[in-house]
Amino acid sequence: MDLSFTLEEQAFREEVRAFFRTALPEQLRAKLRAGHHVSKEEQVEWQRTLNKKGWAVPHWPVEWGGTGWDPVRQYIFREELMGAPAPEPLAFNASMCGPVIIQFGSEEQKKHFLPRMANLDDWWCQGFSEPGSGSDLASLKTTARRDGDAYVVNGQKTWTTLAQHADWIFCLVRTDPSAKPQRGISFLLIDMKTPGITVRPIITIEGGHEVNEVFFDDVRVPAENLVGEENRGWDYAKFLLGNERVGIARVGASKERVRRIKLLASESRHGNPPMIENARFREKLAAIEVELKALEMTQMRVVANMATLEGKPDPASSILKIKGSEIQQTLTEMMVELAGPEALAYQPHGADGRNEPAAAPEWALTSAPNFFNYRKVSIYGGSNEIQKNIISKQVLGL
Amino acid sequence: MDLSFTLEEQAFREEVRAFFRTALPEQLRAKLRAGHHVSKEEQVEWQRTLNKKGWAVPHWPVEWGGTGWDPVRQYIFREELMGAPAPEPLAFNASMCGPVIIQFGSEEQKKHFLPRMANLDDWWCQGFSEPGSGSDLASLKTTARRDGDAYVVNGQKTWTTLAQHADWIFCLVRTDPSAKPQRGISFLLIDMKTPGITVRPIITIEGGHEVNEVFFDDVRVPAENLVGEENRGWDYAKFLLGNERVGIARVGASKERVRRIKLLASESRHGNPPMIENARFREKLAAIEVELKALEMTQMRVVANMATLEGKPDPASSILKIKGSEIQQTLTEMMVELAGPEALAYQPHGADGRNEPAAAPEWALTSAPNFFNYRKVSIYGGSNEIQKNIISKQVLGL
Amino acid sequence: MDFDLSEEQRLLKDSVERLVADKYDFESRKRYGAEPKGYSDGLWAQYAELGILGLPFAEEDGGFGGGAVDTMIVMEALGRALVLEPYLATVVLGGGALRRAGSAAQKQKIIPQIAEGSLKLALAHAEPQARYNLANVAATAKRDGDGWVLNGTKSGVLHGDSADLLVVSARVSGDQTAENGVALFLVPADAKGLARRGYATQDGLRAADIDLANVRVGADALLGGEDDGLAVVRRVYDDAIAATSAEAVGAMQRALELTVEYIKTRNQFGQAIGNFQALQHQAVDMFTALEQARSMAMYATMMAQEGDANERARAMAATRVQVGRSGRVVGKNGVQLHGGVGVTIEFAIGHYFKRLTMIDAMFGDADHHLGILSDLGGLLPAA
Amino acid sequence: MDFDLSEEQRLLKDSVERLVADKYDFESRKRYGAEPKGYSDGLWAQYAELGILGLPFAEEDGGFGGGAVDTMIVMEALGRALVLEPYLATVVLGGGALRRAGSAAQKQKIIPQIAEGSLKLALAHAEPQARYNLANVAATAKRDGDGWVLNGTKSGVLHGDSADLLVVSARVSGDQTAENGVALFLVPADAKGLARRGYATQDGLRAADIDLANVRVGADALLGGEDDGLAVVRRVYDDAIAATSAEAVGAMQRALELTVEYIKTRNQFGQAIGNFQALQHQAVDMFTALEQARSMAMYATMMAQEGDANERARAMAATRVQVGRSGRVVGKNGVQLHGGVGVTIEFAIGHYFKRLTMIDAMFGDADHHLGILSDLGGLLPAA
Repeated sequence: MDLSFTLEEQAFREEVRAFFRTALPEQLRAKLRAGHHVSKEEQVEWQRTLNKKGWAVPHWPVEWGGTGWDPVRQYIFREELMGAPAPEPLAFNASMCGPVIIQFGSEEQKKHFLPRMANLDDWWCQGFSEPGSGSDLASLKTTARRDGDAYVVNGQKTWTTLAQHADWIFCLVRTDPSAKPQRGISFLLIDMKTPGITVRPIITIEGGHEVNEVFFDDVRVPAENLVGEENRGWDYAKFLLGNERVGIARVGASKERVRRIKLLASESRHGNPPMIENARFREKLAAIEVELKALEMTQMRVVANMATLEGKPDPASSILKIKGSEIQQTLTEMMVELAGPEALAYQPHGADGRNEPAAAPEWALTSAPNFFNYRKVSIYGGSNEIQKNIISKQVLGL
Repeated sequence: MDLSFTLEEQAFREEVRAFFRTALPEQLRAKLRAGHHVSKEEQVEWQRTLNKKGWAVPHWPVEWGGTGWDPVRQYIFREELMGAPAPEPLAFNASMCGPVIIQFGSEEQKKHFLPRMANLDDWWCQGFSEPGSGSDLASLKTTARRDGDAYVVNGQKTWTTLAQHADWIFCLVRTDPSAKPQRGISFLLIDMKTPGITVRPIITIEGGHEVNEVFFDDVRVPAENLVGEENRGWDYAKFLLGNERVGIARVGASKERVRRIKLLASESRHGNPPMIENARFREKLAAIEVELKALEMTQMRVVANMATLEGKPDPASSILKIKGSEIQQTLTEMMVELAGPEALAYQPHGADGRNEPAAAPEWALTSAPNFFNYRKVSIYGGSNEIQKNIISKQVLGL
Repeated sequence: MDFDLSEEQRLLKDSVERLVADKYDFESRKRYGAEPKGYSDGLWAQYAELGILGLPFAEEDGGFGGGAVDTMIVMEALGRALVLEPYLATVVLGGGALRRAGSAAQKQKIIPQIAEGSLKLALAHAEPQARYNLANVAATAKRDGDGWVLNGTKSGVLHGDSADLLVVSARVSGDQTAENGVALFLVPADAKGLARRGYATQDGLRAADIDLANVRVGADALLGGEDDGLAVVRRVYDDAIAATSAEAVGAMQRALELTVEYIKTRNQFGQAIGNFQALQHQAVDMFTALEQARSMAMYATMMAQEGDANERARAMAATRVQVGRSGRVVGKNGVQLHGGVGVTIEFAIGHYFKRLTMIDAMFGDADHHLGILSDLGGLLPAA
Repeated sequence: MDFDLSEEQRLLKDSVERLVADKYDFESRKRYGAEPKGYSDGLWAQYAELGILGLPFAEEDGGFGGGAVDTMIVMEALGRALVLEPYLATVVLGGGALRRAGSAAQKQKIIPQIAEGSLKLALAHAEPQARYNLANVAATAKRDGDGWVLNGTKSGVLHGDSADLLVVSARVSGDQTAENGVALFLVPADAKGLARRGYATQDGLRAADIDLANVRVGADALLGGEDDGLAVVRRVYDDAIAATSAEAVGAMQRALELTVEYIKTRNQFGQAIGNFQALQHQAVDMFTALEQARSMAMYATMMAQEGDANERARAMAATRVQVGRSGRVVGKNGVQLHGGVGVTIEFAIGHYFKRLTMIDAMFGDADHHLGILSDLGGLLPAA
């Protein structure tokens, strides 16, 4: 057992850091640090920069554009990426649909979709959740009826993140309504331009447009867009969700937030003593740092354990979701505390007729919206209650 | 609505306070402040002092020794009693068995038992819990079989507080094994000197002897010691448990602890800065004070509401149990923090051969035992989880 | 001690609750928010009709002679509906300064207009650099003949954009954070040299940043003495703490109801999610937080009448700690128990969460007040 | 980075775990505790046989050349069984001071005796007035010819009552809290003028208060330099933090197992209470706390080897915060989930709770270390 990074690993970290220093546009970095979302164009441009470097999809097989890095290097890369902070590769492409196609897709699907995914030529979104199925995913109702060489899809998906940008959607659809809930589900790839698809925005509490409803009204999907076998979609979905777990701790992103809070709290604003001189604030931050360091070590243990588990998700990784989301949420809350009364003004798109500009700085104005928005992280991807149920059952045997 | 105390109420408080100032032996006060238990003799002597004053059982009907005070005066009296701090009247006599006999007992039972209870001539203990029945009280198994003019009792009770001192025990026993669990239970008064009763101590984690197991082996109890009707014991028990709720917040006792912690934390020990100068400690204490003040107001609201509810327990009073126990536990924990390394030594009965005296002061030596012992307060009297179930069902309708 | 409402108070409670129940469902609130001022002038007129705009003012000044308990009753009812109108700004803050510091002439001129709904006030005290330090006042007032000239910047002035008359604090003498030397002035919103930038706040209400550039006012604009404006502001902020605590309690109560309703009807895994014990206990934590906050809102209402400034300060700080923390528990658990829909703008729960968060941020958050309380030695004496 | 154990480490782990599994069930532990010294000398001999008493010492000094990871493995296994023997006192604390500061002659004389189990050590550093300030040393050492005369009082000396040889810190120069001027001395427990008052600790282990009244020791008793004893103590305490963190993890792991076993079998309301979701989630919170503590115990083990004192101090403070807090969660929830029996001395869970509490109190509790960490600027730089 040796828990320090080897010299080679340290050198690798330096290499990654150096690349980000030169390749990442400064205004993009600044935007992320201020707590803003990046635009579609910025996301695409950055992904292509990564792809040119060969780092677009590090964890994919080398054959399909992966780097061949071991888990520790992949971990370091992710850490540095989030810490920069740089936009993270679109999860729907890189971590969700891509791996499923690699594992279960046809040769044609791989050849067609994977390079386009890696280069973000196609923007993918995820069609899993439905209005009636929150944590109970298997109760989904969207149907795909076989009709000649096509499936005809009807139904509704929801919480579809960034569907407004998407070229393709990967969907779970019910192909056998008579089978047990988990058995009659298939995994289908659908072109968003197909007639019969309607996207309707869902506005989140802070006023942002991140998620959508997607309606399917007799949408004809070529049968060749079925992934793997009909009615086996639930297995593929479980594989996909298992892959999601490690990244969900978002340790690198939280580290970046801690450093950012420290910087902001160290500055004297308007001649007042810096917040960091307040013992309460300082200790609250230190307490989160401890949790975060522990989580980082826990995450490394899960990563190291991945080889042993051969692709099966480590049930202990539910901790990553629970603790990771708690830490992220607490950090957004500390930003609100730091902003104090300057968190008050709502400035959605800068000034317009009814919203003249407020005097508060940018980071303070985004603090409350981020706090509100981040309530989602303990809800999505299997709520923290569901994660506790998983640990209770699978780890503790209760 | 007027939330301040009237001049009359304030004068009453002064009267109570003045009485405690003169009537309460100083060494008894000191013992309680240091976190020690009082002896049986001390408890009895103090109860007789109160009884002489006419304040032994304020909430009982005047006919049986009560004072006729309104709920606010009763509340003030309790507050001052706990705040003194003085020993509280033995709950088994004053708040539990007494009210049941007053409400449901025969005239003979009232005349015989009540005056002796008020004067602590008889020390009572409670025979409700059994090894198999924790939170699920109705599953009790101790039987009472009618045999001529007596019941023959067999079974085992547990968690019997201070049974080692007790002259009498009030028991729930199963008189109809064929009825539904709640239906076949009776309420029986049993002389602890009756042949067939064995008391076995249970030592709690800190080494104290507060609770016991009580075994009944063919114990013959005169039929006249049945309270009320046969098989109606569950109703009487519910009445009894409802009465218990208000006192359980123990606001006065916690206020006394807060003041005590402040005093100890304000002293410089060994030339070190007083703990109260540590912002973290000070704010932690302030946070508990806030919770405690809120609880005090909540308790007063429950008290004020009692008249309206006509004897039925206010389901919101479960809050008193939950918050009251949390606050008490946190205060014992703060005492451990205050004691620091001086909490380490275990000095159960002063020094003996294997335990020579440690240098730490008395309050520090009792801090950890009290912290350990007080884990019980979120378990007994219906665990906090059970209290949450009650609120969930009875208040929220879930 | 007596927790019962008087007959009048019960009537007041019933009538305000009925008004918001009739007129302030979630969809109506959206419509009111879309009106030009960001709230409904129609509702404002109905508040006047109901008598709540003149409530806390003395009858001889044109008010209705209500007390702190009456304000508590109104604010709690308004909190239930997340009311958008500037009741706090006009009646509690601006009106409070007038009530506590105004001359008979000033009061008798202005209060009837407030009561009839024709005049709205705002309290322009906070400044960008002050954070939560009420004594930090950089705006200046200089004598100019009989009158005064005001200069400076005020920020986060609640409903400052639509107020007709502003109560502006400015420093007449002393250092920027001196306790003495601050005066209050009545400044018409359309005064020359006064510029306002109005904006929505995170909770859908409104506020404004205000610049004062050589704003001239007459001698009769001075509200109270030249030296003790800060004492008035402190007192008014204490009133506002009591009032917003009651508002928060109303909001928490409704947030709990919405959440319980939701989990009773939302089905997952073949049953209502309200059957799951872990969720039940989260709802119970909301209830406990609510009731503890309710207790402290009552305490603050009682203590707002306390004359000893130090005692009042402890009580208000303690109240803010409890109400702030309770608000977070209720807001967060409420959203969490709603799941995905809880973070959408279409469900009411998120709006309650936002308002509760902003009430916490408005006059110093819970932790800030915990620091104040602990520096004041807490609530109980050492013994 | 590599989380795998080496072949030797795996063997070590297996053998220590097997020993405590075979010999240290709850009933045996009670018997050992009733032995005259409060622990089992028979077990101590078996530890020697297993090679763990000489584990961290260099081979040339008579030890087995183990590293921090080996100590972690042993302590975690001992923690599982709440072992009573003075492993921490002898090997980590007393032995650590010897290992880090002793001369070759001192080490080669003493370490073989430790390794074979014939000599027990204790570190007598803490004093009644010091609280958690390691630099607060009032005991004095004055030169006396070739040797020294020691005076002062030491308190809470872990297993000080049965140790054969004490490592005593005393001030040679400087103020009572000066960083320099403290020296360490090897003092036989039977030295003239040395009086011990032994007592049980709250967790069933042992400690002693020790008075030194003109205790004379020779020149060869000095351990390390005359000036840098405190630096050695700090280093040894850091080792002890890593070691007790591993011990705490072992204890938490076992406490969780006991609790899960209990709620699977305890029936209430017609079913195992482990079926109730609220209790399940409390057990999950224990698991999460345990795993986070395990991570930090590993981190501390790694950082105990860090040369930069400041970096090491941050890491150790952070570890104490997490382990202390996790210990409370595991201990409290474990007792709570056991219900009534959890607060009786007959069930193991209460003993785990007590040991975890005392580990927290021993070298500065979680909040104390949170203060240290925050004063050191936390773990991450501002950016």
